[in-house]
Amino acid sequence: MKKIINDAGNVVPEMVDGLVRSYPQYLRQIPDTEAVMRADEDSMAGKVGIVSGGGSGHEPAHAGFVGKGMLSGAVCGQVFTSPTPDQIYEAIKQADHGKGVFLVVKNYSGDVMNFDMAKDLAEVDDIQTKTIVVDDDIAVEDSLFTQGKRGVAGTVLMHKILGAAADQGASLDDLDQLAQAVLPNIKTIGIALHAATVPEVGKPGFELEDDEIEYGVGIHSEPGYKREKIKPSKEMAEELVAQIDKSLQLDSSKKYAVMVNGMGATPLMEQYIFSHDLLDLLKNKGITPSFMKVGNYMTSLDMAGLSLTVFEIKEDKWLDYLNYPVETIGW
Amino acid sequence: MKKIINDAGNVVPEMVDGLVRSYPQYLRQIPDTEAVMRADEDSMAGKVGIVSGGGSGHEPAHAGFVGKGMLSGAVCGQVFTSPTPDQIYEAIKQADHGKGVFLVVKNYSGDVMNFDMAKDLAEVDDIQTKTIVVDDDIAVEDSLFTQGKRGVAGTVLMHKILGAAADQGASLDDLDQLAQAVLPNIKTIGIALHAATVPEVGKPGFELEDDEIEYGVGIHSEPGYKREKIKPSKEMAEELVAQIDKSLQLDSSKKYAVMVNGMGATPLMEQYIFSHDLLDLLKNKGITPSFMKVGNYMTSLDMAGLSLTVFEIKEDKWLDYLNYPVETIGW
Amino acid sequence: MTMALTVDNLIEWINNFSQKVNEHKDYLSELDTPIGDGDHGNNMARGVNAVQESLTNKKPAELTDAFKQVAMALISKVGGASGPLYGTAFLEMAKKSKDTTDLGELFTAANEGVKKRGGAKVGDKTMVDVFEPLAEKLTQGLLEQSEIDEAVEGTKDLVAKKGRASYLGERSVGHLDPGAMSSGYLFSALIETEGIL
Amino acid sequence: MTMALTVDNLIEWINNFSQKVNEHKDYLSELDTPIGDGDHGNNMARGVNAVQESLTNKKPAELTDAFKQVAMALISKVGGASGPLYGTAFLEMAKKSKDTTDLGELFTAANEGVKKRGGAKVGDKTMVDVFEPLAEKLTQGLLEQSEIDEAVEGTKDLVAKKGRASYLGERSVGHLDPGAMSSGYLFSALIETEGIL
Ligand SMILES: Nc1ncnc2c1ncn2[C@@H]1O[C@H](COP(=O)(O)OP(=O)(O)O)[C@@H](O)[C@H]1O
Ligand SMILES: Nc1ncnc2c1ncn2[C@@H]1O[C@H](COP(=O)(O)OP(=O)(O)O)[C@@H](O)[C@H]1O
Ligand SMILES: [Mg+2]
Ligand SMILES: [Mg+2]
Ligand SMILES: [Mg+2]
Ligand SMILES: [Mg+2]
Repeated sequence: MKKIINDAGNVVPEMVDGLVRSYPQYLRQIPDTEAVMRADEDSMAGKVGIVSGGGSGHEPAHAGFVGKGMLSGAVCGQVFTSPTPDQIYEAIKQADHGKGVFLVVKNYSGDVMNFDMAKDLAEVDDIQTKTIVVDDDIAVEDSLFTQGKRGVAGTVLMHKILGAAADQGASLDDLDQLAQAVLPNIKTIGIALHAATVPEVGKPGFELEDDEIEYGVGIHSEPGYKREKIKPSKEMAEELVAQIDKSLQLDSSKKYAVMVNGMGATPLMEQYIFSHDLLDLLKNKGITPSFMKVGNYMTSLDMAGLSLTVFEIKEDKWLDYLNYPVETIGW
Repeated sequence: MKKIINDAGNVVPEMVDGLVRSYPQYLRQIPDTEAVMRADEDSMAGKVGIVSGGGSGHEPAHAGFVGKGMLSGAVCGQVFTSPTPDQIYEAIKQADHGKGVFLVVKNYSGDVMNFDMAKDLAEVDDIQTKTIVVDDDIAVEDSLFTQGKRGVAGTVLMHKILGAAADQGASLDDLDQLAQAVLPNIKTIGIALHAATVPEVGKPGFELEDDEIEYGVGIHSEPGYKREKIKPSKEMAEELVAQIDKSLQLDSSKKYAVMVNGMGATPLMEQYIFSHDLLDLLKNKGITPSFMKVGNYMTSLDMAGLSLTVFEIKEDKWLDYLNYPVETIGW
Repeated sequence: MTMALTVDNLIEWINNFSQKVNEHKDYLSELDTPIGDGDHGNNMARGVNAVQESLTNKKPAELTDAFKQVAMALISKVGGASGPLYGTAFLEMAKKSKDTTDLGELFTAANEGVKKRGGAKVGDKTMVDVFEPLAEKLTQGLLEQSEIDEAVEGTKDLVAKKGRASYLGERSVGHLDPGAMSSGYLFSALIETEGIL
Repeated sequence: MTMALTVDNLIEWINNFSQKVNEHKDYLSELDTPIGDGDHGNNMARGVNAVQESLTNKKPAELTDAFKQVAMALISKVGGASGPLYGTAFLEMAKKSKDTTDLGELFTAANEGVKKRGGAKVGDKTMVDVFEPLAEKLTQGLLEQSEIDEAVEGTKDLVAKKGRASYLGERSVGHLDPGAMSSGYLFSALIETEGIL
């Protein structure tokens, strides 16, 4: 393992310190926590706060999306490990301006349970909270008897939409309805060329041969649904689009937002080449995205690969939310 | 070599196509070239255009800095290879609105010669041009008898400052004076954990052992000035700050802008940890940066590592230029 | 020496558990690699070290306080899935300890808490597959290392239904559940604590 | 058959050069790796292939046109440092070809152009270390493969003063200059072209 770190057990506090001190115009840290709040949180007076968070290693998510028009706060857990209820609770307290706090949680047992416990703590203080559990990853079969699908890069689109609505004065109930309406329309699928190395572990989460790729990986080096010899970008795009198509029924009469998300070690050059192939495939279906982002938004440490998120825009308002101006590091 | 590409000989056209089609609100491509212009270039009427460019493989540089408040156009050469005079000339023609065009060139023989030939072509059309040759990399000894220092990540700060000034109506001569005044105050030094692999070459530009790092690398896998066993981030920061200090004489009575730039395969987590160590070292010298950016701005394909740029802000106006709002993909 | 749970042997038990977790930290993370995200050892080590710090800084006067201190340290330091689950387990034991010091009853309450918090039941390839049968053995006064080993080993052939391993579906078969293993240490630590059972 | 430069043998010469560049493309890039950025072979191959395309699409009527077509194809396709340098060399030969068909004179003009464009002189470990001595040999009617080899080999022990290799300073010693090698092919191609010398 070769990383620019000091102590593998101390990466998160050092990272959060470096982040907040590099961007004091956007961020401040809640003392004695790894929770990061908007530097201008006070300007949210009278509005609903939005708090997200999760394990670290996904930078710029989630702290990079804290700022005007997006999140009020983000709680940074240990690497790939949900943050703890006490810290989430601190962020909720600070994000509450009497109108309640909306929580964006990715669908992992740990995240769901820790945010639940934080909600319980907030309830004691009479802080109203609502939660959306994002599960956009279509690589995992859904089922009532299991944890279900994972929350991955599509979560960033959820942040963007809720953040824009909250900034424009949406109530906690409005946000709840909006989140519920948006959620089933966001679908993501990923691909890995190389797994991530957790600093405290010191070796990649799984091994791929020099010519192998894995389809359907998560953002914590969770293995995916199949492993193959590496192919041209165009064929990888075909596979991912086919999976999305199965789940969203892509249709030229509908509007879509698209996010191509780099996993951390994949350069923009490759992401743009993939986008070129993707846009060609969509064009063949008569689709030109109404909104598109390409870059590193929800990474997985030094994993090489990318994910494709397609979001069916069912209401024009949703597109306005995506285009709403923000002041953040990462969007 | 494992990359998300199709044909190694075709990466640049596919990349440029993907980039421009993903962000039509910012960019358009000059037909039959790999030159990328502002989608709203017309709103530059009456202003000096700014054209940059260079080899590809440094994304988001340079096309990612094309947009309101920054560049008018960027010419994308083959990977790590200067663009050709005919394409630079096309970009100059389109960026000219009667007030001339300012060229930002990095100090490589190829870039200097190709931009020179393009200038010759523009002269025939009576388009006025001026050029700044950026050479911020302090890893290479300067000398009158050689090519001198390389242009690296500090070039992005030059784009930012000139772009802000041009947007506010600076003349070609104003920009020339500004660029000359700013240039000696920008210093950069880099470090690599792993070299870049040029797609057409198929293997890394140099080999580092699993526990080795190289100080003073360029952005084309040019080897640096020393190779050592990997160290904690804090010690790497000490080495880089010491080099910058030698060249800029860091002083608590002065103002600085700082850019920590990821090389392409190094995640933000590591960049923030490095920034934490860097800010501590600067604090020990009584310095808090007046402006800071951390992220991937001038990459080197899939190289792992980062560079540190320090810019001494001698005039308050320069800080205003850095803070001036822009509409680009990459800033 | 009466065979009963006291603040002192509770601390000894927890110390034994901490020692095991630290000793097998890498092993727990390794178990978490093929069917999880490779952090269970680090999560648990961070937690038990915080527990030890808490118990050293402020020795609890009462059993209930002791359980609560353990719970709070785990909840605020472990994170992930195991943090709230172990935290809930000890919080439930804290509540129950107001009425009884019987470890069978305490662990039955803990197990109910874990099941409620995480929604898992026996057979889902989680720590519940260790907690539930061994709480039962404790109640019967029959807890032995062989029973612990059997419970932990039993998770190997299961298909995961909860937690990260569930994303793998059938492919989770053939791997021990890391949380079951760490729970196994909690019970082994109990056996090794003199005078507690 | 008169020994003189014609459009036909110029095309044959350039074809021979193209063939060598394509054949040794990887080798040229390899030479460019320790002291450059590993692209010289790809740059030159892209260039000579464009030249061949240009000459095939539109056969030039005059020598001057032929040189100019070669120059323009190289300038617009090679990029990097070698593009403008080779381009300038052929552009200067195009100009000079209005007055003379003597290859010695043509290459002397080419060499002056390269030196002016890039600012290098003999001993700086660049293509000038091949162009200058071999232009001289051509003028003397003494161009032979052994002279070419010697000129190319001679760059090995030099410290680079221009181009990317100069960033390495003393560490550039011990490596052949890639641009010198490709220039060597240009002269070898000349020798192999019947009736041109
Ligand atoms: N819903 C659940 N109910 C019971 N136990 C669970 C549940 N989810 C996860 N676990 C347990 O937690 C263990 C994983 O813990 P850990 O690796 O620390 O957390 P994470 O999965 O968040 O990385 C699993 O091996 C399993 O025993
Ligand atoms: N200033 C210069 N004058 C003469 N030749 C030069 C100069 N700079 C570079 N060269 C030649 O160009 C060669 C490198 O070409 P190439 O690799 O195609 O371009 P780049 O260095 O831009 O990647 C060098 O080996 C050298 O012979
Ligand atoms: Mg985890
Ligand atoms: Mg080059
Ligand atoms: Mg885990
Ligand atoms: Mg080269």
